Amino acid sequence: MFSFELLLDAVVIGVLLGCFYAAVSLGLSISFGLLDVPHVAHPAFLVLAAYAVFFLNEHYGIDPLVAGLLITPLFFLFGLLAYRLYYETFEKRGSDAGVRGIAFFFGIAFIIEVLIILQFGVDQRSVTATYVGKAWRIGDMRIPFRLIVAFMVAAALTILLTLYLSRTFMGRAIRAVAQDQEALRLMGADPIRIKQWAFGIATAVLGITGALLIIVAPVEPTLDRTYIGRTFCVVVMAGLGSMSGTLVAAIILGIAETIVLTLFGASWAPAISFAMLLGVLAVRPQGLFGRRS
Amino acid sequence: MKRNGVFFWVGAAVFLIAIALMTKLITNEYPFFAGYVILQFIVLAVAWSILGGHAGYVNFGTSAFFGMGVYTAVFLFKVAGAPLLVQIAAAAAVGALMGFALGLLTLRMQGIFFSIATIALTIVIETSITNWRYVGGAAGIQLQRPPVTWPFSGYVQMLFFVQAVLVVLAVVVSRYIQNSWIGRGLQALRDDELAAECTGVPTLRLKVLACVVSGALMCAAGAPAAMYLQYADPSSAFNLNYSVSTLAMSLIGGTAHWAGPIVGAILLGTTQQLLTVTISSEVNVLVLGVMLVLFVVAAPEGLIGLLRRVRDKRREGKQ
Amino acid sequence: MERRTLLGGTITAAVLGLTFGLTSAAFAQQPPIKIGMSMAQTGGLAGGGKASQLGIEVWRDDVNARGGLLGRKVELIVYDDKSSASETPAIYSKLLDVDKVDILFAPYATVPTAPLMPLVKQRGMLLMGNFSFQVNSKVGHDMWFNNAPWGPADSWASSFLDLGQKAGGKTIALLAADQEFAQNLAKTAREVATKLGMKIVFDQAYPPSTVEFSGILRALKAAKPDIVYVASYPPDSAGILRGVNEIGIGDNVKLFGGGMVGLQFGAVMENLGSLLNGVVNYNTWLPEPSMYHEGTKAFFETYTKRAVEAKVDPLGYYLAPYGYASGQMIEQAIKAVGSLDQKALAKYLRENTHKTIVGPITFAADGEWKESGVVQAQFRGIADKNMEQFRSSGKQVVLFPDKMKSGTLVTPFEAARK
Amino acid sequence: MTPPDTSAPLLQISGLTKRFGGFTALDNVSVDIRPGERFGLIGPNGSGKTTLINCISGAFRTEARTVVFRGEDITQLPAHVRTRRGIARSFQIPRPFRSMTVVENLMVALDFAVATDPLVSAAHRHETAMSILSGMGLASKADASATTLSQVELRKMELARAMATRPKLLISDEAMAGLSSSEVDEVLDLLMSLADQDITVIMIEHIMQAVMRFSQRVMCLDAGKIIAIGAPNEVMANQRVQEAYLGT
Repeated sequence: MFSFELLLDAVVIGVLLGCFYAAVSLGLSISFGLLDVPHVAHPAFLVLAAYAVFFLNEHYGIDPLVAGLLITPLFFLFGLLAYRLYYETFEKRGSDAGVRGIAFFFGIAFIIEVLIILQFGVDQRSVTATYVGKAWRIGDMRIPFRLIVAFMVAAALTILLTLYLSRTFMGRAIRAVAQDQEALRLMGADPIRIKQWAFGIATAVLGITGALLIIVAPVEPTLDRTYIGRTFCVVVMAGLGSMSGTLVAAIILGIAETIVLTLFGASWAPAISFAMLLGVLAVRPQGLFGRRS
Repeated sequence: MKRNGVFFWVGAAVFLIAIALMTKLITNEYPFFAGYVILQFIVLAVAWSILGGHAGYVNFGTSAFFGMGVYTAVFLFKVAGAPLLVQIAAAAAVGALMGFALGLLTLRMQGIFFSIATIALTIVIETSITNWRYVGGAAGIQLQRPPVTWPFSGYVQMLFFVQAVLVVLAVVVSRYIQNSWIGRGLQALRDDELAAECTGVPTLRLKVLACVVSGALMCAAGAPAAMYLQYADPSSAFNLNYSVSTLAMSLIGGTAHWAGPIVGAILLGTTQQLLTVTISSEVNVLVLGVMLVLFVVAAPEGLIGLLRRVRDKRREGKQ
Repeated sequence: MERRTLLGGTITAAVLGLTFGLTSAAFAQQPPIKIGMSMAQTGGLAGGGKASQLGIEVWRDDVNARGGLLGRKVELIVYDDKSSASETPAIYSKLLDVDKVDILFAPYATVPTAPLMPLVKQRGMLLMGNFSFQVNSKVGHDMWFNNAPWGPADSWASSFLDLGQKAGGKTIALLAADQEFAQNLAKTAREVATKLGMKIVFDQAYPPSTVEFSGILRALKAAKPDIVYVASYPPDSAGILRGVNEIGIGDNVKLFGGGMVGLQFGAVMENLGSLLNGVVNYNTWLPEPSMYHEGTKAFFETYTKRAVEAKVDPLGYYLAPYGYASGQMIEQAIKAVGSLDQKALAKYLRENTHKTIVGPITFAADGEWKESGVVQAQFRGIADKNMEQFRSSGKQVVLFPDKMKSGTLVTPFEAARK
Repeated sequence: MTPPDTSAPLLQISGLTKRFGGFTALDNVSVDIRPGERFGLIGPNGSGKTTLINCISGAFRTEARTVVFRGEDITQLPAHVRTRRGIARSFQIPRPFRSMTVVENLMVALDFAVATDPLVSAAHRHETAMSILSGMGLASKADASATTLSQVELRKMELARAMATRPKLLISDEAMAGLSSSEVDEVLDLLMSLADQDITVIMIEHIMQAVMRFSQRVMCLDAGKIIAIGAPNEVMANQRVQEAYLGT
């Protein structure tokens, strides 16, 4: 079954799929990677955004990407609120936020799941747009437009976030807060406000990536559970808080998954990506592009 | 301490006798079916807390251990028709081995990284079982129980009693660990691993020990599930629900005392069983979510923590 | 001191927790006929479960409007099994021992049903199955009756492969989800293909969490099969059809589909729209003239109204009429036997042919339908985003079985898609 | 194991080099510490003092035979075994076991570091812990949670915990940082009294008066190298030492 063409195909699809994984992981790369918030409800927020996009698309015929942009400010506010709640209940009280933080976000994720079921029912949903269901032909190869959209959005988001974190004052402050809160406090900045802002941005990104989620594949209310492993896998493999690292790690994951799916036993695909994660954790606990030594 | 010890052993004996009497006196089978599930979660929560509570290493892979317990039993039953006790003992051995491997992971990973590694481990193991056709693969496998052995009147009654014995075993182990030098060492390394090591605590050895004990108990708790359901399929056996519920039960009960996870498991387990046969809809999941959020926000040390605080306040009041 | 009280509390709570159900049964009044079941309200099977349940509820209301059974009202007791195998033994024990139901219906699908087969057999209860697949083959319970029209285990695959062979197919590709139902379908397909002398050129099980099917479809395309047999679940069915539409499947392919779950559900079909065209897939009921029987039309009128309020599948072709049929069969059996004696009811069900809204049903010894009632139908002329189109005939042309045939197969697949 | 010759060095560091990536934290350091010695270790921030301690106590691994304690190569031993062999330390930033009381902190040391004699009952160990605490003037705080202690009490508790491991060599890492001058004297007196109990003490300190008063010998590190070693007065007078300190 092995052929060079298939391998090439798998790599191309893998890169694009990887970009999609990167896009849905970028927010987590900020909230968990930079802010150390064990945000296991990140995929639940993502699915929520996808349903919001579905709602706008279904009832007002708004293009999913536009809808994603429309809900972004809403999700930003939602993020500000969520962090405030997390901060008041955990970080403010000091140590041992880890386990309980995780449990807290699991609770939030379940609540979101049920709210979605109550509002939209359990059936899977998808959106219509001109670029859903068509492909781009290059010679013998055909690439679905959906994935090209995912690729472009992921690239744009990575570039924007990297620039934001390195060029703007707030962005630099966010990176500083990840490394040394005390130093920042001495400089007269309020680390809590900065972290809240950063969490807001991490959640705002979900608006547009939620649109990607429902463009790439149909969504159902409990879809978030499959994405918990995948997004954390990407972020940890990348090394905490590196945006470009997230992109590269996600692409590696996407390629590995697609190659196994296409050329070897497809049913082994999930084991491969998580075995890779275990390998990375064992050899380089700080991740491939980690900030910590 | 000594008086407590007597009370504990008497209590454990009374508990087992009560369970044994129940299997004789109650003819209705439902209490055994529902009770079995609650007992199973008590073992899981107590076992989880040995590592998660004492040592502070959050294991998300409860379902991996549980599922391996199920499939160890399935394998032994299919290959040799092994009796229940052999299935459980073998599952404990497999769990101990898995725990040993997990313990070695703690050498390089701490905190959330350890937790993520356990998620990864779960998926790798589940995928492997899914691809193992001999035990049914993804399609699952149906099993037929052998006839029940004396002195039990029914197989479910026997499973119920066996799981109750596992509960006592788990609690005895957990209580021993908490009150012994092992518990003190684990507590020290949870507070500060480097300081513990420099105070003479063999941290790696203790962590491995905690992982082995915890893993063996979780796997053992999973083994009877094969005969309970008489069916096994990977997605049910490795269900994320086991990991989340166990974590939730331990936190809701409180991990500072060995009794915490018991209280949490009884409370949440009973609630879940009750909801299943009352409200019985997606609201079920909502209750779990709300309980989790409420407890970690309002009672961060769990019910045991709340009790202690109330007791301390009362003492202060008296003085 | 603290420890003693805690342990004491532990025991009390445990005992209390276990006996809470005992008392409620003592208050049972002069009884309605209670039918108990679990049905997925949450998890992956919830969509089907809820539609199926609505079908049964419509029957309950109909039968009660006709004055009930044996002069007693019919009452349903339904619990959520969360789509999981681990919940059902306790639920059915509650139904039997606490609620003391008179008749048991099985939950929707195989996984939740499998663990209760031994329990039900041991208790000597009749069990009316609900779309599980070959769940009784090992247990051999002689009071099991499946409402699903699967028939003999291999009839499903052979109907599809027969069509393929007649269209000139010699090679086959198998693509199946790595989950219980799909794997069972793939297994029988493998056996049937070998029997028919077809060559299996591609055989893959993809994991249930697969997001993107482009890669695997490319590999399938490269194997150049004549027939593609897909056994998939709703989320993947959509992903696979999208992928096929985007990257194509090759001109060799004469027949595509077979065992795709999801292409029977209104929401999925509406979403996929024109992507469905050309696909030949199994089905249990379609709005073709040959499939209407006495009461079918009235049933769908009621169902359609109530489905909107209940937020369940607005079409409900796949499961709901069979849920209703389960009720009809039990109704006929109870009326004929004149009691709720399980053995007598089972005997009646086994030995007679039952008139239902999905047609006459006769059971084989293993409790499956004697003859398969599964149809294979080809989607034709489907437009995008239109739920109503599926209500008219001709959109899904029945190709198999011959007696219900309403059209001929259009091949090759690529041509049929246009 | 033969008892070590009292004239032989207790701790021999020879040719110890420690690199992190491209950065050399310790560069070929060699020094012998004699039994019963009060040894001062000074140097500017980042000069490698704490790295050296970590290499001795086992937090960092080093090459074979670079660290020899009581005539034995201990480089391959994990930290807790070194503690049992008699090397105890305190930390620059106190690291108490926060979920425990003060006396429980000491019990950890007694449970683990001291050769376990099954005949020694828990009650007896508790007594030992209490006597160490009263020696440090912490007896009244025995049942207080470690989180409620003041800075100086924390420092004392760390020393007490280290003492509970029955060390031959105690390494005190800036145990006086952040204390008032009267508290500095208190801690210094404590350390002096330990040295009287035949315990060798290595003291890292920035407070020069304390170092001068305490040490019999002083070593100064700069950029991972020994730049001076000898009697306190000589080292203080050394020009490179003065430059190193002024230079930072």
